[in-house]
Order: sequence, then structure tokens, then C-alpha cells
Amino acid sequence: MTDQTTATPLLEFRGVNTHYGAVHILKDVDLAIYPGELVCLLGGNASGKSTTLKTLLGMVTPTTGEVVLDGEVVNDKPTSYRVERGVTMVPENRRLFKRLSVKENLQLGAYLRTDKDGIERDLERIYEMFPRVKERLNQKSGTLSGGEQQMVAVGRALMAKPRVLLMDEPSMGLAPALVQTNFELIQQIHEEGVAIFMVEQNANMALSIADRGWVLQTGRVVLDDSADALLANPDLRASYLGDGKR
Amino acid sequence: MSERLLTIDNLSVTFGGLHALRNLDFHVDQGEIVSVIGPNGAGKTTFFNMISGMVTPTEGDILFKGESLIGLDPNQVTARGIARTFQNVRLFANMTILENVMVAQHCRTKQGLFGALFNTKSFKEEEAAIRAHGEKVLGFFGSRLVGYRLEQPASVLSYANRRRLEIARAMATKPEVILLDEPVAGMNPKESEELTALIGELRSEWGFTVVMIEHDMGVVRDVSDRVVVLDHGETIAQGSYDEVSTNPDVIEAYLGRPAEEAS
Amino acid sequence: MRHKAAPRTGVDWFLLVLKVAMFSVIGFGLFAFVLQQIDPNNWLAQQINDDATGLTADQFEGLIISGVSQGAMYGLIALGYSMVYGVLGFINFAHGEVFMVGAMTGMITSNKLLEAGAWESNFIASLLFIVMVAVVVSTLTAVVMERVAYRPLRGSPRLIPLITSIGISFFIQNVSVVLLGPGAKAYPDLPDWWTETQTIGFLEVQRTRLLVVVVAAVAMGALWYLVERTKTGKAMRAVAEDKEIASLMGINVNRIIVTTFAVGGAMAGVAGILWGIMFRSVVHTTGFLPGIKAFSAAVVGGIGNLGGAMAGGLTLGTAESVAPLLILEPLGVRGVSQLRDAVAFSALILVLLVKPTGLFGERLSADDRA
Amino acid sequence: MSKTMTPELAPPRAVLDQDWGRIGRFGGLIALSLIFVALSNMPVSMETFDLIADQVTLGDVSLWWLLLVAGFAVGKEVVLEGMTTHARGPRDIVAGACTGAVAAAGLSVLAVLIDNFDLRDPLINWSPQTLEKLSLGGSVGSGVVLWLVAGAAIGGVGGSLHVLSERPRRLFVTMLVSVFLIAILETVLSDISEDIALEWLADIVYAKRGGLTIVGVVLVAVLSGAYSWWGRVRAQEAKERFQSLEGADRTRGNAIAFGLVAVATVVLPMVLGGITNELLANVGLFVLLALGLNIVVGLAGILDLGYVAFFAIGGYTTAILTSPNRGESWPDWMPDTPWFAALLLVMVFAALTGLFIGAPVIRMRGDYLAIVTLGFGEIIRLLFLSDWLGGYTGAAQGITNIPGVNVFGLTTVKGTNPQAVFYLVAAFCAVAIYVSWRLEKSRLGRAWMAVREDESVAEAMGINTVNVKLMAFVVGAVLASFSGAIFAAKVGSIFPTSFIILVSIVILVVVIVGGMGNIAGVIAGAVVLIGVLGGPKQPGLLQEFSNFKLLIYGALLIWMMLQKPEGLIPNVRRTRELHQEEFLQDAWLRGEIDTDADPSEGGVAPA
Repeated sequence: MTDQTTATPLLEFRGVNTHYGAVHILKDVDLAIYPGELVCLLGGNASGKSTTLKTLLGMVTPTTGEVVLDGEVVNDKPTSYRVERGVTMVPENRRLFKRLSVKENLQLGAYLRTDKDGIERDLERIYEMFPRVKERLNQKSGTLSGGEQQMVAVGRALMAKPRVLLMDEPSMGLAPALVQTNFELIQQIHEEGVAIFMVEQNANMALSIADRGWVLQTGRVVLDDSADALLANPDLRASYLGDGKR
Repeated sequence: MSERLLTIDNLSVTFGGLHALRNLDFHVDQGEIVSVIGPNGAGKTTFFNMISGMVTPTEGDILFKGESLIGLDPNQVTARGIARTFQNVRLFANMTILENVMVAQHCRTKQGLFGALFNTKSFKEEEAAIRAHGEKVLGFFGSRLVGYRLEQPASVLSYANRRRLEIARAMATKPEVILLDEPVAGMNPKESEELTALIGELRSEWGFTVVMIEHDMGVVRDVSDRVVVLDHGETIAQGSYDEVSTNPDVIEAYLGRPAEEAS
Repeated sequence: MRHKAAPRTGVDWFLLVLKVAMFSVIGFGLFAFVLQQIDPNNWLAQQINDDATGLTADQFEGLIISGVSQGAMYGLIALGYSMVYGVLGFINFAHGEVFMVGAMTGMITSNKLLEAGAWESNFIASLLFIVMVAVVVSTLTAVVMERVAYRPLRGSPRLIPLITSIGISFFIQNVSVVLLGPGAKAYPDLPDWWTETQTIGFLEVQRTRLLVVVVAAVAMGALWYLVERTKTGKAMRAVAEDKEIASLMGINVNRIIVTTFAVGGAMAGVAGILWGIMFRSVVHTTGFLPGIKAFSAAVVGGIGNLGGAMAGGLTLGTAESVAPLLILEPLGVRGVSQLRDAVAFSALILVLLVKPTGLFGERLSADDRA
Repeated sequence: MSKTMTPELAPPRAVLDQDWGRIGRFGGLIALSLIFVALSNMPVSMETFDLIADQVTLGDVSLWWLLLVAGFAVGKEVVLEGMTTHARGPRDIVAGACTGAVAAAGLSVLAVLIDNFDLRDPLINWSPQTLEKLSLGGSVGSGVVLWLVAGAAIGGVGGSLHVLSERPRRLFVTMLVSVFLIAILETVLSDISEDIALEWLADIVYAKRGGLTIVGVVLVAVLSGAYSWWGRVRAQEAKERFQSLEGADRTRGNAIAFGLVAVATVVLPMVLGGITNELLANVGLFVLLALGLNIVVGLAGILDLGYVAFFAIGGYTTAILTSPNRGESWPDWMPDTPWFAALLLVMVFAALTGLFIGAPVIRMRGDYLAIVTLGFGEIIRLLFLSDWLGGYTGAAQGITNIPGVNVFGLTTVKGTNPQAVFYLVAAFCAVAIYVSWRLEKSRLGRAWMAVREDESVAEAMGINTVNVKLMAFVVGAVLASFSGAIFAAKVGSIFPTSFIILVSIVILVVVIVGGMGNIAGVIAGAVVLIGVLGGPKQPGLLQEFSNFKLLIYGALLIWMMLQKPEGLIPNVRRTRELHQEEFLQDAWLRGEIDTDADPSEGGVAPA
């Protein structure tokens, strides 16, 4: 998509190590996400995927190494700073504020923004994107159906005007139709120029839409290649992709 | 078909004015494996919660072997012979693996204070029987949960093994019907294939009747006698896998595209 | 959530009997009270309590007024319990001590002002000053408490912070003993004008009590505005529901939690001063019982529900002031004033038995309710 | 954890390569603590207690230990796996010294303030004595200088502990702690030595006017040092050998250990004096209470804050049944029941009360339950206190004249004979231990654990949670009522003030500090806390601390929750529960569990 040799990465890990207590979780992880890319991070349980996301978002501070956001080292910066700079996440299982109305959920997405007009404009854009959401603005978000909740979750993340959107397990525990909607949404957002970093167990599905991918195993990046090459990789087939039935 | 085991008659549940389930009719015969599918938020887990007594329906009746389960506490439902697992795996994580299956036999045993304090003969016999049955259900999953594992806390288990232990725990309650809530969620293809086979054995070897919520259509296809599709708290289709998977309503609401493509 | 048709187990029967018994005591007590009021010498009233005299309208009015003003104070403290419970999902048992710290600070400051002569010469300014100091100190206490003891425990099993808060409560009480001594300490006298009564319509109210009610109402309004109408309030509600996701929105969760503690602490500080000018005496244990009662008030009103907390406070305050004379004495119970606290706790138990989510419904995230 | 790791050691860092922010933070924190200690009057009020005759008083130590801790704590580092660790060196000593100096500066500031301002009202200890103590006898100026030097020195010693390798460090700490303990336990130790004819030894070790003699210090230091250097390893080995025993050997080992403890329990009181026996009897009462609460809180996970209610029920029922002064409203024909006969009724009544209190609260959320039980505790006390029931309970005047326990006509156990009381208590403790031990491994015990872990799942697995929890309440109530019954007979009179909330809280602290869910832990907790500090009303060994007792209880509770929620002698299971995430991370990376379990990605619901 983008010429990686010239552009500066939007988000970067440079030799990141993290610890939980005394225990070593991420081991010398290097990652780079360039503007407008759709990349995925694959790995089974316990590989450190969640920790990677948490480190990107500033919920975990690396022991050594640097987390770089648009050329700036943000190791010590809080989550809010990173969100302000255009990193945001659609969490696994949507996790809406169920007691708050749909509109309040969307507004909270724009919590750090001060440009009132811009917020209004973006709200309109989201309504356009998801007409069903507009119909339910004043409903408590907990009362929505699964598909609608997914839309609100994505809309909420978009309200932060992200430059890179992190997606945590977008297919986990969802009905087939929803998984499909979800991946379509991801592609749609991607086409608008937002970089997407997707963490997935369902490697087949993720690689089918991604540009590039990394494979994480017990805290170490063991594979780093284009999506096509990964799909063709026999080792990966054996350990993650299975017979392709799913 | 054989005896009707579980009948759900015109059942509705409302939470604060919102219909979680509406006019649901459903039945399970002795020895069947029935899958319940449907989009997220369709009320599948509520449905399970209701059968197991954790939620009381607003209307309608649940009959188990001809007797109503309405108003029973969850422990009484389990005692009647319905056991369940949970979508998000809820083990007693700090109890050992053996203790997890031993404690599940609570409603099938009866030793109280007296036996424990005076270490009576019947107490010892019962303890031994509890232990034996526990090991037997654990043994169903091969060598994974037995041996040195027996005395390990459940929290050390891998994700897939936690799911297995949860099923073992449900089996330990000596049920007639077992309710499995997304048994293969989060498992890799190999593991889910193996579990699919075991679900078949739950019926063939143990004689359990199985009701299962599952998103993995492959598993649903492989084991179910019958598939029930829920959407917005209502049954939209019911029948064999082939019937259901080609039903346009189901494709619209759940599958997103015909099943052959999806799988 | 569960609706039971009929009691089935022994426990259910017992609870039914207990509820019926409690309601019959209330009902029968009220009946006896009415009989007494009609004529203390009528035959039935004589049977029940032969030395009862009934209440005069003035006495009754006095009870209600003192109950309401006391209740308003409980309500103010209860707001802190309710907010913290709403946001963090645990009972900050030590919140009563924050209130005590406020009252103590007020005592120290007002006595210093008295020495300096400002208390008498410029009472209103002095009052505002002690409120300010008390609010600052209580807020600090609450914030430090959060930082030192509760923040490290976030995410641990829910009884752990509760036990910790018991320790903190104990600790703060005894810090007060060790630094300030165990004796009761007095507030300086108020100017006469404040202790006189004010007539509002047909009610005659002591002005200090009036002040308590007015302050509580104002505080309640301000808090409602903060929570429901401001961005911080929205952030608070978001944090209450899901901290991790709230931080994803760019909300500084720690700051919001600290704000919650601070607001609760400030309310407790104000309540402390009100206590001081109403009862004019503080000890290190001053915070304990009002604290527990305020928590009860929060539960009675429905925890997490701010309006409920205030309403619960008023309910509880009035109940413990009126019920002993209205219900117990007509039944022939001697020394009813000794049973005030018992009545308050019984009210808590009764409410939880009849309506476990409080009178006005609780507002909690799904996790906390589990 | 650290045992299995072999960190690569890099050369020590430069002396001035310090984390000054951390030093400032630690120093500041300790400075505040020191100021608090000074203003709480500990240094002055403990001045009269000589630890080392004419040299060191407890008052001095109340300040010094904080400096030592400061110096040590500032140098603490977590050894991170896979990262290089620097060797320790002079840098740590400097860090400790700096921290100590910063902390001591706080005291200096206080001294200057006291010298110049009068805050006696409201701070009651803002006194000349405090100033004198802070200026170390000289002028304020010299005091300031001396404190800074002392702070740096003590802090430096604390920091240098990091430089020492494990064995000498342990030696130093053991010696220091032993000297302190032997000195502080002077009263009881010299008492005991008199009883067992070792008076001559006490005369050597202790000075006449109190405190260790120099000879004593050296003796204690050498002995404890020798143990630490040579004996400790062997003791450790023995312990490990014992723990590795299996099957029948283990059972036999346990039996022997148990027998030894039993013999000690029987023999010790015979050689001890009255005061010590009195103390032991009090400890026993609390052990009994703590064992009961342990079943409720530790096994079933029900936080009962009104536990004192059952103690009160036990006490009052016994008093009413046995005392002739039981209150004028009881019918005249009521006999003065002998204690053991009364005990049966006490049990029944306590069990009923347990059901009565338990039934309404049992379905409530854990934290509501805590407050409501606390409310019940208060209601019961207020009822005993009220004039309304005064005819039955004696109201504020209580019930007096409670006879002692007539043990089969052999002897009468009452307060004047603390040794007999202790035996009685110990017998009941043994019952409580047996009950706890048997139940924990039974069907009921497993059900309790399941309820504690996840109540709704336990319910779904066929456990009648209401019944099971009520059972815990009842068993706990009966054990507490035993304690109450003995208490009544021991004291001979009973008043509502013996049953305040404080008692519930203190028992809770005992259970938590000892280790929830662990019988040995709970006993140890009671022995250490009640024995050393004392109960709510009962004096402990250290009378000097009686003014600060409750403060220490509060601080201890907070500290335990923050640092070691599993208690001093933890229950393995509880430890897991409380450190679950850490434990998982740890086990996962060691490959002790299946490789595909991801602790950070959930799957396990936190308890």
C-alpha cells in the first residue's frame, strides 16, 4: 500500500521488552505500522498479543526498548496522550458502556476532542455509515442487538479520529454473520485511509484481508512477512491455520 | 423418537421491559444432541440461564420429565439432572482439578457434619466413591486431567483444558441433560475437532442428552441431530442442519451467506 | 432479579415470618400510638403501655425536624459512599473517618479563630473559613487514602479493599487519639442568632438545623449537575462502568477516581462542620456510627444512585428519630432513646429484606452487581 | 521466584548514578512517618523502657528502626528476568545514607518548629519533652546536626545490607532482631527463668534496673549469630526433609509434631507464672474466636463483621444460666445451672442465633453482608445494654457473680486460677482445631470453598449455597459461643462493653494477619497479636505499646492487605487466589502449565 522505505511508521516498537512482575513477557519485539496499512498480529493463547496491545496503548510500560508514535518516543506517556495522537482500539467483545445511551457512547469516543463542529460532523458521518445506529441514539446501548453494538463500538472508536485503529480479536465469539460484518467494516475503514492493526487468532480470516502480518510466540516475533507469504508458509499452516476448514 | 425429556412451553423473559426471550417453544428428547445457534444477543445464554434456574421466566413453563422447573433454585435444577457449562469458563480456579469434580457431586451425596467430624465408615465410603467417580469423568478426556494433574489447581490449566474440565465438572453432577455453552470457543481447529468427537461420546458412552450453544458451524454440523435458531428471543427456524443452514431467514439473520461458503 | 412465587425452603419461610413480624411491630406500634394520641387513658392504650402520655404536636414537630436535619447530614456523607461504590465497587468504610477529620479540623480552626477574636467579631467569614479549611483537609484525606491504600488494590477481590478500608478507619481514628488525645473536644459557642428559631410557615426551626438542610440541598444540586451534566460527570459514569475502556476513550481513569474521592471527601468535610455546629462536640469516634449509618442510607436509597443517597439519608434520619417514640414506646418498650441506633440498623435490614436494591434502585455496572 | 533465576551481574553502577527522585520520595515518606511517631509521643513515653541498660531505650528505637528500613527499602530492586542486573556496591550505601539523612531532616524540622511555635493545642504531644528528645539532650542546633549524621549512618547501614551477600545479611538481621526481642520480652522472660530456676542466667543477661547488660547483648548476639551461621541451614534442611515426606511417613511426622505441641501446651503452663498464664488464657480465648471466624471468613468466604455477637451470646447465655444474679425478671424457679450443662444450651442458643442472623443476610452481596452483620452485632449489644431488657440482662450493670467451671468436682476453673482457665481454653481450642481440620477436607468444606470461589457457579453445580453458608455461620457461632462461655466463667461478670465492634475487628485482624483459611496461621496470628499487643481490653506482653495498640492494629491490617494479603502463614490456596495473576504468569513462563494458556487474556475470572 504505502512505500515503506520512505514513510515514517505511525506506530513502532523498537526492541520492546516488558515484564509482569519479574516475569518476562515480550522479548525484543520490533513492529512497525505505516500509515494506511492493514496489518495483523497472529498468535495463540499466551503468546503476548494482549500485552502488545496494552503496551501500544500505554497500559503497560516497557522495561526496555521504545514505543514510538509518529516519530516520538511515548514510553512514559499515558493512554490519553496516545489516544489524542490518533491511536485507539475497538476492544474484544465490543465492551460498550451499557448503561449509557448510544449517543453518550459516541460522545465519549470524542472525549479528548475540543472541536465541537468537527465532532458534530463526525457524528453525522457515523450516522451515514450506520443508519441503524442513528435510529437508536437515545437508547441505552446495552439494549442493542449484537450487530448494532458492533457498529456503535466501531463508531465510538472512529469518533476519536484515529490514524491507527487497533482491533482486538474482531472475530472472537461472534456469529458468522457478525464476523463477516466486522471484517467488512474493517475493510471499509481501511479504505478511508485509517491504518489498522488487528490482533487475531483466526489467522485465515485475518490474513485474507491484511497486507502484512507478524506471528508472535511466547513473547517473541517468530515470523514477519507479507500476508500472502504467511498464508503460504507451511510452518504456520501446521501450527495456526489448520486445514483451512474454519 | 424416544421419551420427551425437556419441554419448553411458550416461554418469555423480560428484563426491564425488554424481551430477552419471547414465546419460545422447544423440546429435547432423550438421547438427542440439539444445537442452539443465533446471532449474539439473540438470547441463547439467557435461555440456558433460564433452564438452569438462574433466571426466572416471566411467562411460560419449563418441564423436565413432566415436572415444572419454574421457581426452582439452580441447585435444585442440577439435582433434578440438568448440568451446564459457561460461555466464559467459570471453574473454581483455586481448587484442584480433582476437587472441582468432587465438589460437583455435592447434590448426589449426603454426608454432613456428623460424618465428617467422627470420620464414620459411611463418610469414608462416600468420600472414596466421590473420588472414584471424579477420576472417572476426568479420565474421559484422556490423560490430560489425571495423574499428577489431579492435585494441581485448575488455574494452571491451558485454555482448552479448562473447557474440558468444565465439561467434566458438569458430567460429575451425574446429569441426564448437559447444557454446553460454546464448548469449542477459543480452541484451535485440531482441539475443536477432538472435542466434537467427545460430544458424540457424551451421548453414546455416557447416555447424556446434550443441548449446545455454538458458533462454529462445523461442530454444529458434525454432531447435532437438530438445530434450533434463535433471533431476537424468538425461534426463527428449527430442523436438521441441512434444513436450517439453507433456510433464507437463518442466512439473513445469522450465517450472512449460505453455509457451504461460510464453512 | 429472581422472582419467587412462594417460599419453599426453610430460609424463605423464616424470612417471610421475619418480614411479617417486623411489619406487624411497625403496624401495631403505629396503631398503639394513634390510640394513645386519642386518649392515653383509653382501655386498650392502658393495656399496652400504662404510663404513656402520647406526643404533643410540638414534640412531634421537633422530632421530625431533628430527624430531617440529622438525615440531611447522613445524606451528605452517604453521597461519598455512594459515589465510591458506584465507581470502584467497594464500600469505603473509612469514609466516616473523613467526616470525622472534617469535624476535627473545624474544631481546631474555629477554636484558633476564637482565640484570635475573629469568631465573635466576624462569624460568617469565620464560618466560611472553617468550612474551607475542613473541606481542604477532608478532601486531602480522602485523596491520600485512595492513593496510598486503594489504588494498589485495584482489581483485587472485592473484599480486600473493604478489609483495607476497615484498617484505615481504625488507623485514622487512632491517629486522632494519639495526636489530639482521646477526650471529646468542643466547638466554640455560636452567636445567639444562630441558635434561635426561625419560623417558616407553621414550623419553628432552629437556624442551625435550617442551615444543615439548606446546605445539603445545595450540595446535592451541585453534585447532580456535576455528574449528569458535565463532561467530568460523563467520564465518571464511564469509569464506573468499565475502567479499561474508559481509558481507551482517553479518559484519565486515575484522575476521575481521585476526583470522585475528592468530591466525596469535600461533602464529608462540609458534613463534618455541620455536625460541629449542630452538636458542638467531636471525638475520634464521631465518624464511626454516622459513617455506618450514612452507608446504610446509601444502601437504603439504592447504592450508586445519588438522589437515592440523599433520600435514604433523610429516611434513615427521620426513622431513627421518630420511630422509637412512634412505634416502640407505645408498645411499652422502656428507654427507647437507647435503641436509636438499633432502630437505624433494623431499618437497614428491613429495607434490604424487602427491596435488596434499595428504595430507589441501585446503579451499578453489571460486574459489581454479581 | 528468585531462587531459580541466575541473573547476569553487570559491574556495580557509579556511586553518584542515583535515582534521586526515589531517594527524595522514600526519604520524604519516612520523614513524615518519623514526625508522626514523634508527635504520637512514642519516643517520650517509651523512654523509660531500657532495651540495653543505660544505653538504648525503646523510645530511641521507635525512631531508629524507621531510618534503617528507609535505608534498606530505597535500594530494593526487582530482579527482572532476562535483564542484566548490576552488582551491589557503595552506591547502595550512599543511597541508604542519603535517604536516611533526608528522613532525619524531617525530625530536625520538627525540632526547630517545636522550638519556635506552640501547637500544644491541639497537638497534645507538642511538648518540651519531645523537643528534648529530638535535640538529643543538647541544643536544637546540635540536635539537628546529630540527627542528620545519625540518619545518614543508620540509613547507610540499611543500604549496606544490599551489599552483603545473603548469609552475612541474614546473620546481621538475626542478631539485631534477637537482641531486640530478648530485650523487649524482659518481663516475661525473667518471669519464666525464675519459674524454671534459671534466675542466675536472667541476672547475667538483664540489668537490675531493666534492659540487657552489655554481657547480655554479646551473649544473645553470639548465640543467635551462631544459629544463623551454622544452625539455620540445618534447620532448613530438616524442614525440607520433613516436607518431602510422603504417605505414612508424613502422617507419622505430623503426629509427632502435633504431639510435641500438645505436650508443650500441657507442660508450659505448669512452669509459667500467673501473669503469663493469664495472658495465655486470653490468647486462648482469641484463638478460639479466630478459629471460628476462620471457618466463616477463611473457608466459606463470608465477611462477618458482627462476629462478636456470638461471643456475646455465649457469654450472656452462660451468665444467665449459671449466675444467681441473673436479673430480676427471670422466674425464681430458674436453677443455677452448672457450667457444663449450661454449655449445651449455650451451643443450641448460639446455633439458633447463627441461623437467625444468617438467614436474612445470606443472600446479600458480600459487602452488604459485612455491614449488615456489623449492624446485627451492634443491635445485640444495644439490646443487652438497654433498660428494656435490663431485667433479663442487667443492662449497663451487667451480670455479676458468675460461678467458675466445676470440672467433675475435681477443681473449679475461674479467673483467680489462670492456669486452669488456660487448660480449659486449650481443650476447647483443640476441639475447634479438630473441627476445622475435619471439615476442611470434607464434602462440606469443599462446598464452602466452591462458594467462596464463585457462588453462582457453586449454586449451578448443585450446591445449596444458602444451606452451606448457614452451616458455616452456625459452626462459627458455636465456636465463638464456647469462647464467650469460658470468658464469662473466667471473668465472673459480664458487661455490654466487653462486646463492642472493636472485638469483631480485632478478631478479623488476627485471622487476616495469621493467614485466612489456615489453622496454624490463625493460631499464630492470635498468639503474636493478642499475646504481644493485647486484645481490645486485655493487656498483652508489651504494656508500653498499649496506647498505640489499636493504631498498630489498623496499620497492620492496611499493610497486610497491601503487601501480604495471604497472611503470615498462608494457606496455599488463598495465596493462589490473591496472587492469581502473578502466579499464572510465573507458572506459564516456567512451562509448568500448558503452553497455550494465556493468563493476560483472561479465561480465569478473578475470584
